[in-house]
Amino acid sequence: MRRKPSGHSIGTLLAFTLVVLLVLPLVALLLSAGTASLSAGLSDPLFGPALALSLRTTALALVAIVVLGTPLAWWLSRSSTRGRMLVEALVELPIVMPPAVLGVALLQAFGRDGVFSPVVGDLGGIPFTETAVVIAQVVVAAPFYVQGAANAFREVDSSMMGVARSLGSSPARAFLRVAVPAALPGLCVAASLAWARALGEFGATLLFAGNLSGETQTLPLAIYTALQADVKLAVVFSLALAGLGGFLLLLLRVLPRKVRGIQ
Amino acid sequence: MRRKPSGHSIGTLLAFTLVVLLVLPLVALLLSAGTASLSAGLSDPLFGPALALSLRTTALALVAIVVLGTPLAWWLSRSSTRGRMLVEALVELPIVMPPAVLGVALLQAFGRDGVFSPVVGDLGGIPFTETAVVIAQVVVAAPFYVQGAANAFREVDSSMMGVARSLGSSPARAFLRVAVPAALPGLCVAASLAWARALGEFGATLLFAGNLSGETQTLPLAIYTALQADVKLAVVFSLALAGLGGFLLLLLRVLPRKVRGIQ
Amino acid sequence: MIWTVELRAKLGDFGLDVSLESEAPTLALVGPNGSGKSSIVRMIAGALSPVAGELQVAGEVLFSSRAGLNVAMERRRLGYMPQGFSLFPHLNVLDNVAYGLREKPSGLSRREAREFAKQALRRVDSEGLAERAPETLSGGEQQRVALARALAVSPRALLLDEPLSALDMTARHSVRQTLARHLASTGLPTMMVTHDVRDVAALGAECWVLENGRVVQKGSLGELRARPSNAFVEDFLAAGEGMD
Amino acid sequence: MIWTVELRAKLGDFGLDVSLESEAPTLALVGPNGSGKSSIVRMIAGALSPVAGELQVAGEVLFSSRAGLNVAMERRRLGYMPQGFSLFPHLNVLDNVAYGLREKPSGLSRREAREFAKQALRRVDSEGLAERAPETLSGGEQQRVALARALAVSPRALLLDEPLSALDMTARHSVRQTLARHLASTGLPTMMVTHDVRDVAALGAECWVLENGRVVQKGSLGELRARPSNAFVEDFLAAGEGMD
Amino acid sequence: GNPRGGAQPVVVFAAASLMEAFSGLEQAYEERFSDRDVRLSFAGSHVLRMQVEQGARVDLLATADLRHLDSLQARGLASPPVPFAVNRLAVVVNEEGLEHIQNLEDLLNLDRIVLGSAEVPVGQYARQMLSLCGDELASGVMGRVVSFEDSARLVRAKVELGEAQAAVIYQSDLVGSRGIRGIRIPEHCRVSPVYGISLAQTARTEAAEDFLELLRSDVGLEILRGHGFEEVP
Ligand SMILES: Nc1ncnc2c1ncn2[C@@H]1O[C@H](COP(=O)(O)OP(=O)(O)OP(=O)(O)O)[C@@H](O)[C@H]1O
Ligand SMILES: Nc1ncnc2c1ncn2[C@@H]1O[C@H](COP(=O)(O)OP(=O)(O)OP(=O)(O)O)[C@@H](O)[C@H]1O
Ligand SMILES: [Mg+2]
Ligand SMILES: [Mg+2]
Repeated sequence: MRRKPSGHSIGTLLAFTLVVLLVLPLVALLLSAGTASLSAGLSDPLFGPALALSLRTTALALVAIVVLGTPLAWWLSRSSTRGRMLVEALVELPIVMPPAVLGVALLQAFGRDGVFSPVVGDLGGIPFTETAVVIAQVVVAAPFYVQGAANAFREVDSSMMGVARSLGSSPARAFLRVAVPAALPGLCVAASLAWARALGEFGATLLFAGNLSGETQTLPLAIYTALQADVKLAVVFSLALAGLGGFLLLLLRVLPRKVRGIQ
Repeated sequence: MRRKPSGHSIGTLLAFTLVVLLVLPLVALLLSAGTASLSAGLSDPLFGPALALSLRTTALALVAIVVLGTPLAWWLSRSSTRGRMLVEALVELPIVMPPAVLGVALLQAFGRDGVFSPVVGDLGGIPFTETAVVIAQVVVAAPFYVQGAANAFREVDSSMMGVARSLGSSPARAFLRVAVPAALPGLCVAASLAWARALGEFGATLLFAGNLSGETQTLPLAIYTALQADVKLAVVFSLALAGLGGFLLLLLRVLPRKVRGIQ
Repeated sequence: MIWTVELRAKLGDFGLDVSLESEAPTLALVGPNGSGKSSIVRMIAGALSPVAGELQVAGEVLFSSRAGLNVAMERRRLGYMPQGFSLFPHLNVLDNVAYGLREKPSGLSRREAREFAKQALRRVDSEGLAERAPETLSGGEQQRVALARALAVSPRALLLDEPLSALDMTARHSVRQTLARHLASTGLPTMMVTHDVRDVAALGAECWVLENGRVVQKGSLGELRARPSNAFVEDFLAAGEGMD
Repeated sequence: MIWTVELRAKLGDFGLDVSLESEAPTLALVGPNGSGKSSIVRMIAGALSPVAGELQVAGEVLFSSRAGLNVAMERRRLGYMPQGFSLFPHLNVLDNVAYGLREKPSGLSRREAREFAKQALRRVDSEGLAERAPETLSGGEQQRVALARALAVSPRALLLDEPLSALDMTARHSVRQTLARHLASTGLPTMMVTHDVRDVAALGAECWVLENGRVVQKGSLGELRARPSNAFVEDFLAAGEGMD
Repeated sequence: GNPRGGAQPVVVFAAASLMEAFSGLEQAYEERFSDRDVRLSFAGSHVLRMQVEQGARVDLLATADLRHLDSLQARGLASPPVPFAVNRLAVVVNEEGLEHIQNLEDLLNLDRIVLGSAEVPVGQYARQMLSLCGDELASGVMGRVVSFEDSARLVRAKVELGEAQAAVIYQSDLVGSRGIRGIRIPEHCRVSPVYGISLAQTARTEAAEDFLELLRSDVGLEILRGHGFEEVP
């Protein structure tokens, strides 16, 4: 006498499987590290500067992504021209590229011998600098923000925007006073995805910005460098990154609720 | 007599800047390759098998992600318990980790010396197989789908779901007949992001699945291999990947419109 | 008893506390804005859960906090039309109306369901809208479609939340008559929320007058007229009696 | 002329073709569902663009295809209340009503705007809702808030799309009277869509009767009564005259 | 897919710097044993070691640093390493660097130098070489480093692309490079890394040993020389 499994229990099973699959590797990492190596790892001289650099550059990258990406997302959400879908696919393209190749591409665009260096003047100073780190993160992570934000904006009722305009708001003010706050939860999720992606970014940074402790060595680069010599150390760094990331991601979810004010 | 720049023109400028920043590297890549090397590269013996493997594995990964991720996303969108935000942050965590570290974590979870091998028995057969490629892609890309889909589901009106139930649909059927189609455009965008991420996945695959031509060497790994020997070849592969990715991304945007039937 | 409605619930600061029974097949919930009419209908439909109480419609227990019973929405078999219409945005008008016909207990094929749905649309004078997307409909057109969708299934009872409020006068009159005939011929128990005394009159409904989450009066139009319990009832009745 | 409305537009299969002028400060757009009332209001508000035509309200040209003119919505300064309410979900009721007061030309501070908004809420008997989130409001409560929001700014004219349809009878009567007094004292040009002849009567409005995108009759209630042009007008007028 | 029918392939994990040389060997091997298939997987030496530790089914493992092989042997996962080739370190400059440089000391005229990181063989050997040349040069060069890359090929790419003016890489990396030139290194500071290969515990011995044999035959040596490696003395 077996009961037919309900849709609900199948769904729960599927969802649970995915959570386990995503969490298991991290648990394995945690178990393999052990607490002794944890404290030893965090006092490694590579760790502090890399952490500081990662926090600073991802913060800058996030600001750049939000400032540049929000108008683009809004346009994508409102436009119904043919061009829109093309731009949307173009903007998503960097996700498809392996980050290391994006790094090569960035070198070829903004490097000393880059194809655009004759056009855009002497941009040769960018590679091997903190600016390069930020640019690499922006290019890698912005597509996630733009797509997520465009999706959030699509749900903003245009009749509501009409009312805001009618009540005296210019398009820009209606955007800031109505569209952005109404879409805020979705924008925050998109921003947190992009920020997480920037925090984990490795390949493009390595190629475009190089790997110099205290200058361009972000936490993922430090992890990779450590990985060559001492897996344990790399694991400890990674756990620190995960802990930090998890904390900030949680914060980014709780914050918008508080901001909105309405319970 | 300078006019104050309008919000609209500032927004256009910002959006345009981002599009240029994202597209420029790809253009640079294209310019640096030249058409001669393009055709030479595409006939390289590494290319065909890697392309086939990439298409096959990302298709499988996408199916797995959508099947496992959709119920989870629905739960995340409906639940208002404390636990929800925790699960949401947990599920997002793999994005923060550099993929190479995720590869190490996967080895430590499913490898011969993995922490769980005593518990789960002999899973030693997974690493360095096509299955491992798919698992690496799922772990790396699923978070993007889950978050995007949860966002799309959040916009599904619960009063509408109530009407569907009242008209005789079980929760599972209401989910399939109303929630999924109503959220379809958002789900497709989320799926396309995840698919793009899986297609570009490199670090976790290299560690967890290895780099065996014809077996576990996906296109990004072939690109990495080529990058060691001949940057030009790597660029050509990357352009092929970008072209393929762009085409499929465009398809994933156009398709749901057709499916929905209503213009 | 056809209707046993005993509900206690709390929505923010708003408290609902109702306990009534009735043998009348057709009920009209009337009362000022925010008095709790929609909340009652949503609880009977199952879209909202009361804290405690007992709900029975046409002999079936739908909810009972004493017995720990809460029948799933889809098994209540009620033709529920919410105040906000809630049309399915991804289906055209015909498929919106056909939606419930494809589920149990009807379980029709796609073609049959659409055939039936066409008839339901005809009843609200809207066959012409069949192929339209919901977002292109005018307010009154949306309301007609939502009504047709609730009527199309074969429910155990109807729950209609202000079903005629956006209709023009001609349509309101004709739909009201159609509804009255339909209810008279099928004897389908119906609960309708309305601000229009003419609806109550046409359907010969028993009125439950709500105020601030409590029923303050119950009775036929005649009984209300004989002894209106408050100013609202007076206004409500007066509205049908000519220009003010 | 207070109103010059000359519009040609196409929405799917629906064609709108209207060309009328009027010196009456208060207009009532009446007509069957789907006859184009909301579309006209949306075009005057600027939420929808006509293919061609000319719009003037109170001496200001808002749109003219001949002159290639299309005044931006925010510079039309109209108190626009759409049929679907469209409250801002992220603002509480008070801030919804205060929204327009913080923009030009009012440009009040946050505190002043809220003070004003409270007064506007009082006019629709809803001060008690000030701190509530829009999604927790009942249908009628939402409608009152939307009306208060449109009245709070100092517009050049009012555009109200079925502003009283979800109100209970008591509130409908009192808000209608408040509105009539307000319009009489300010002389504010007002266009109102309604299915209720009592609204027309209370405001002393001139009726424009629409059918299928065209105006088929124009005149005061008395003129309509004297020579109703079609069955709809008869039904519309009859609705005010007692039970049917 | 396995283009050569039923026979199990010989799986060879090799350091990235061996890529061209081992691809040549694969071809030679498959010509000699037409019914056999060689599968190559290239990555950094440490990645390869970790993969073997985690149970990768592999026949042969070749790295640029005997340490990794020694530690695998100690765990019983591989046979004792066999040295099969010697590489040399090379200091390379691109055209821009060439304008300022005649000999090794002139490295101090430059301002953008790239080295391997201290964790990877090419970086360790480079540090060894610099300290042999004298502390002054070593500290001067270290102060001019703009990036520590994680593989020799990445180091090379930075010079080829013009981002760096000079770098220390392997002699073998100069073969097939573009627009870069090696400069003479004084005898006393030469460093000669030894490449080793081990049979893995999981090896199918016969086919794998045939590969080893080929590698150490004259044919193998010829191929290795062609890609800039030298014979083990
Ligand atoms: N989540 C909530 N939080 C606070 N108050 C709520 C909530 N939901 C409903 N209410 C309040 O409960 C009361 C009853 O709402 P209900 O929708 O039942 O009114 P109604 O009688 O249908 O009114 P109307 O005639 O305007 O449709 C209203 O005052 C409403 O504001
Ligand atoms: N995008 C569209 N595509 C097709 N038809 C449309 C579209 N938008 C509106 N219509 C049609 O135009 C007609 C006029 O709509 P409108 O909303 O102006 O009607 P209305 O007079 O306000 O009706 P109601 O009294 O129901 O509110 C309707 O028949 C509607 O279905
Ligand atoms: Mg209600
Ligand atoms: Mg309308």
